[in-house]
Amino acid sequence: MANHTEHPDYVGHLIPAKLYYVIWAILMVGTAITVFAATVELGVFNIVVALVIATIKGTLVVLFFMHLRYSDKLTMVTVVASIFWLFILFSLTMTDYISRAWSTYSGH
Amino acid sequence: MATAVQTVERENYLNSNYGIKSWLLTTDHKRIAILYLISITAMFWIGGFFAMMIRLELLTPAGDLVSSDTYNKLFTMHGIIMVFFFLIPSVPAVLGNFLIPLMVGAKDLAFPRVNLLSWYLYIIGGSTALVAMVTGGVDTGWTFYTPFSTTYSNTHVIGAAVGIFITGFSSILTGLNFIVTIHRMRAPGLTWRRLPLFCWSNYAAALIMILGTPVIAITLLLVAFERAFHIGVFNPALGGDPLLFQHLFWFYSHPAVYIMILPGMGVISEIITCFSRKRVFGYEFVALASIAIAVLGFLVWAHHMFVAGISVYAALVFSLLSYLVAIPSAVKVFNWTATLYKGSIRYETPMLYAFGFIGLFTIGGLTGVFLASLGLDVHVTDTYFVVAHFHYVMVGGMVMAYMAGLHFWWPKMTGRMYPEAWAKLSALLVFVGFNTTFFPQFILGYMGSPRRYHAYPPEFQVLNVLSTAGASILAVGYVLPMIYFTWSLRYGEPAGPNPYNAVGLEWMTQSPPPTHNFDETPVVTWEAYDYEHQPQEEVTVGHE
Amino acid sequence: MATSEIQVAERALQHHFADMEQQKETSTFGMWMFLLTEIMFFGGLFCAYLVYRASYYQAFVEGSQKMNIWLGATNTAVLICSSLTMALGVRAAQMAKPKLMIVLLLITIVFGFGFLGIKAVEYHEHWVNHEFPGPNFHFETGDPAHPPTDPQHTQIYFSLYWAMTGLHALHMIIGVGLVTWIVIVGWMGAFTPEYYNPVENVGLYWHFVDLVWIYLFPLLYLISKKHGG
Amino acid sequence: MAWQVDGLYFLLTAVSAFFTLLIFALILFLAVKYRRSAHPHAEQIEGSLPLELAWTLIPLGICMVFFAWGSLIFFQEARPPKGAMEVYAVAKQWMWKFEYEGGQRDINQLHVPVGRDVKMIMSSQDVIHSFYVPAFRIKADVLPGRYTETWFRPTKAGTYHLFCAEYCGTDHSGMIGQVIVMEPAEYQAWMSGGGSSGTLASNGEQLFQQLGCATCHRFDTQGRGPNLVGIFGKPVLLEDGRTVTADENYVRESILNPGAKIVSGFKPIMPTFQGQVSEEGLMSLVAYVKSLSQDQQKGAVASQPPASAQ
Repeated sequence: MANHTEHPDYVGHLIPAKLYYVIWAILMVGTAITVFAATVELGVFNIVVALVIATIKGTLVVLFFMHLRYSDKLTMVTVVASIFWLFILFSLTMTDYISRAWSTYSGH
Repeated sequence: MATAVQTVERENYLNSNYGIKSWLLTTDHKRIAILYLISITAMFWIGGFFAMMIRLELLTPAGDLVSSDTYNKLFTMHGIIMVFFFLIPSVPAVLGNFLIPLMVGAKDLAFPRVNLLSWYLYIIGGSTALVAMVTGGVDTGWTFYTPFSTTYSNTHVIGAAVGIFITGFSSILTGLNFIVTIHRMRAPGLTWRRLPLFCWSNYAAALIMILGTPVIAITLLLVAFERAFHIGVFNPALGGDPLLFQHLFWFYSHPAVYIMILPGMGVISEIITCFSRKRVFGYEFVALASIAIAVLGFLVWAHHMFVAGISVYAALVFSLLSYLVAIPSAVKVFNWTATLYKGSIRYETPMLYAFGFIGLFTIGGLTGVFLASLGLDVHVTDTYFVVAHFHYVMVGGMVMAYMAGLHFWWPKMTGRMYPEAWAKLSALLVFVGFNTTFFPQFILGYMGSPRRYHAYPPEFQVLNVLSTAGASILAVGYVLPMIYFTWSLRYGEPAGPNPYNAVGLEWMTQSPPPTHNFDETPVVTWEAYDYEHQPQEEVTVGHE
Repeated sequence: MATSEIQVAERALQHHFADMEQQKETSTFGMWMFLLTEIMFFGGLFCAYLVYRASYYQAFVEGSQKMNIWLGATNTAVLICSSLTMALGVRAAQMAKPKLMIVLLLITIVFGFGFLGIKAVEYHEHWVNHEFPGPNFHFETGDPAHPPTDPQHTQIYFSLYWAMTGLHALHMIIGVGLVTWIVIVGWMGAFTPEYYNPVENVGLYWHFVDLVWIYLFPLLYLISKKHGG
Repeated sequence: MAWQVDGLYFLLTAVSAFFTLLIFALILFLAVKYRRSAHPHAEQIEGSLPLELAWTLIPLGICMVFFAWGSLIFFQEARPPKGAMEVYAVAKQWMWKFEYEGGQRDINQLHVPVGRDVKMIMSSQDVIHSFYVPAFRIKADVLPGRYTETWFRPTKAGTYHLFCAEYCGTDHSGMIGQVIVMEPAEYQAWMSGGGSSGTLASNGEQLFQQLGCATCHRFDTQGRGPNLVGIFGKPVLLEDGRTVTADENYVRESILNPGAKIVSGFKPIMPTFQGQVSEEGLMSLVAYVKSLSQDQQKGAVASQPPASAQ
């Protein structure tokens, strides 16, 4: 595999097939854990666990299957931008919904 | 004029081949720009016709010219057409399409076929919306507020929503093309710090297009589904929250205002520098202000909802952020003004429009501060104050910039000059007409006249008559360029490659440019707006 | 061999690019930009989901308990497998193994259909149970001891379920179409290690669709097992 | 309130006018002074960091002042003072219906006395409307499915415009009315003149009996539903651990969608009353539940200094 690093850039980085299998295995195990974790009652932590696993899985897909790890900075900025703008959409919308309950005044 | 040059013209993008197919299947960004120019001009006149009907109806306090239903459809269609089918594509899709590859020294946009697809999507979306309007119209207001749009309106909401949905993708593809082109297609030596500000501001607008448009697309799709299948995501009668619709709608539609104004700001930066023969004052600040506006513009949307029933704390947050977005706009205005200092200024038509832009945009921007202020917004929101404010930004700002840009690059696009005297007259008419139309509306708004009223209390009549009078002047101001631009296509003086002696790669190729833009790929070794090294020969075309 | 590859590469270079490198970088970056748009497209729905789930948690729990977790988990696994074959397919294209690429992509298509088939079974089940929002919507928890506490908002859960998974399924259908196109074009020998951007871009798209499902699955199927009190 | 809004408005107008004129004057001055014929060669100037900072920070400072001021006014507008007289409003396409605490009803006319705080509790039967009285500088959207509030204190007798400010369909511009501000004595006379059939709260009580609410919501601890005496305006612990305040919106939601927020210690057995109670009925029920808490509150209010408009 080592000789592939000498390939010109535009061929793209050739990732060893073994790595793909490892990622695949992690993703499958992650799915199993998610399903299992959902059967255990953890209160609010159910969603936290589920989302953490989903995020790990998603990160692996983006980094390796989508080759982000081997891409240039611009592509990484694109991915970060997408997360940032989703965050804007979610957080500022929730600013309204979360604080609506506070708006009830018990006098002053 | 009779002695129009009859020599064989060099091959250019207009005469390289003929026939309807060579236009409808073109992937040349310049031809697509012309296709866009024709289509959005048609849309402008349709939208303008609705505006005239609205103004005529408002001459008298009673609702006598048209019925209230018709009136509601008029302002809805005026809004939809002007916002989605004229303002958003105007500068980007016409001037941006034409100029960005030229300005970055590329042969075309990154994805020429996608560019053509974007025009077809625009046409399909536009036709869908127009069909919906012709076969009965829409009466929801361009904002489609639920539950009125999902449940109570009996008009063609789905058609209009689907039309906007499709056109949204046209806008996304244009934005995508611009961003990729500016990142990947710049000529050797053209670094980001040498990039013309027109590219910077279109880049910023393109960011909003690709990040915001999908959200309104999905939102309008949900509205269409709600109507079609009677589901209730936004309908309170079925447990939905109408405010969620407003959040999602304004998440796009507020930044969309910046899609409209940012490219206009880019045009102004080009023109101010050219006609004062100076490097722009504070290049980095003007460039970064564009990006700042694009990013901050996404953080302020709920200032449209201060009285809509959102929590007071959220209102506070959004009010604060709304003030912040005013700052980069102010920075731009100050920098443009400072660019004039110690310049060598000529009053050509584009410059007159640019002066008009700065003045009117200043008023539009400052009245935006009124609306960001919570205590004041409660009183003036949903009144004519808001109407006046956004027309100052959209018409006084964006349309002025579009007209400025159209005049400025008309010789480049067509190879012909427009008649300068007529153009100056029309610039003056637009400025006077515009202010007469919209300034009274600020006062009307503070007096409490609500918007979207078909009939109004008699004490508001004087100002409304004034406004309608101004609108007629404005209309003349817009008809004139239509006539003399068409006239100039045949009788205008040949322009030569660089009639204004401007800098920028687009002026270094012939007018009109050849299909491949440049005979050989340019290599940039100079800074942006390098007027110092541009020889200052007297301009041969023009009237001074 | 080398000459024919160069010819293919020259044919593949579009006139407005300086070289293959610029063309590849441009097309990949364009694809990422498109995915950015797609993320915001789904983002609107996720935002609606977030708002309603935060406000009507119990209703969402009851709705999610009508999901068939095993079918959902199987589908997740199917998609992950399809992503693997897709990634290996792109790798085969990089290594100039067109036959291997075509085989791998055909397997990807089979997985894609598998996903859609299972989804169709689930949709059918919800449909016959009147768990489709609209005038015919009717919701029972399936446990007489626990009548639905808030059927109105459970209906919103189902609206979002259908909208989100429906949009995702639409993306799957488009994805299957794109992969089929790559297989056909690849069969005709269009791709070389120098020119395989379409394969790479369709791969990016496919993984993105997988990524969306990775979030949809826990959010829609696994909210809570607990019965509401 | 009006004079505060106007004060802010005029100051902001002055500041805006100053900047607008400054820009206009600068452009005019520079354009004339450096016209091509008088100044044929431009001098290149790169920019100036101090200037950039100045025109970033000074406007920012000015903006923050107006932000603070505008927000202060807004907070007053958003918080109805204690002890305000309450008027319930139902908006529908295309009319305003008002109901006073005494049970009187009005259509498109709102009668209020001079010098009293008036709190509007509003809901819509169909689409979004907006309650706008320009003379009082207040506006609040009226939403279907929940209550929104606003308040004002009229200071001068007279008749004022009432507009619907959120576009609501065909006759949006006809959805107008009058706010009639009367001298207190006149107002008393007007109030007693109307042939009302009992107060709003007593109407609510009747409805409460009719709908059978009382079988579960008993005035002791034995009921299958929570005892409603004294709960209004108080925090309520929910079954899922959250706490909400029992305000108008909570009472409304509990009637229409009882499963959404179950009070701790109770079972979700209450049926929904969606479609069985009109908006007016709901408002009378809310007023009734409120009245069940009033006896305790009265003492508290009396011991406080009179509510002021700050």
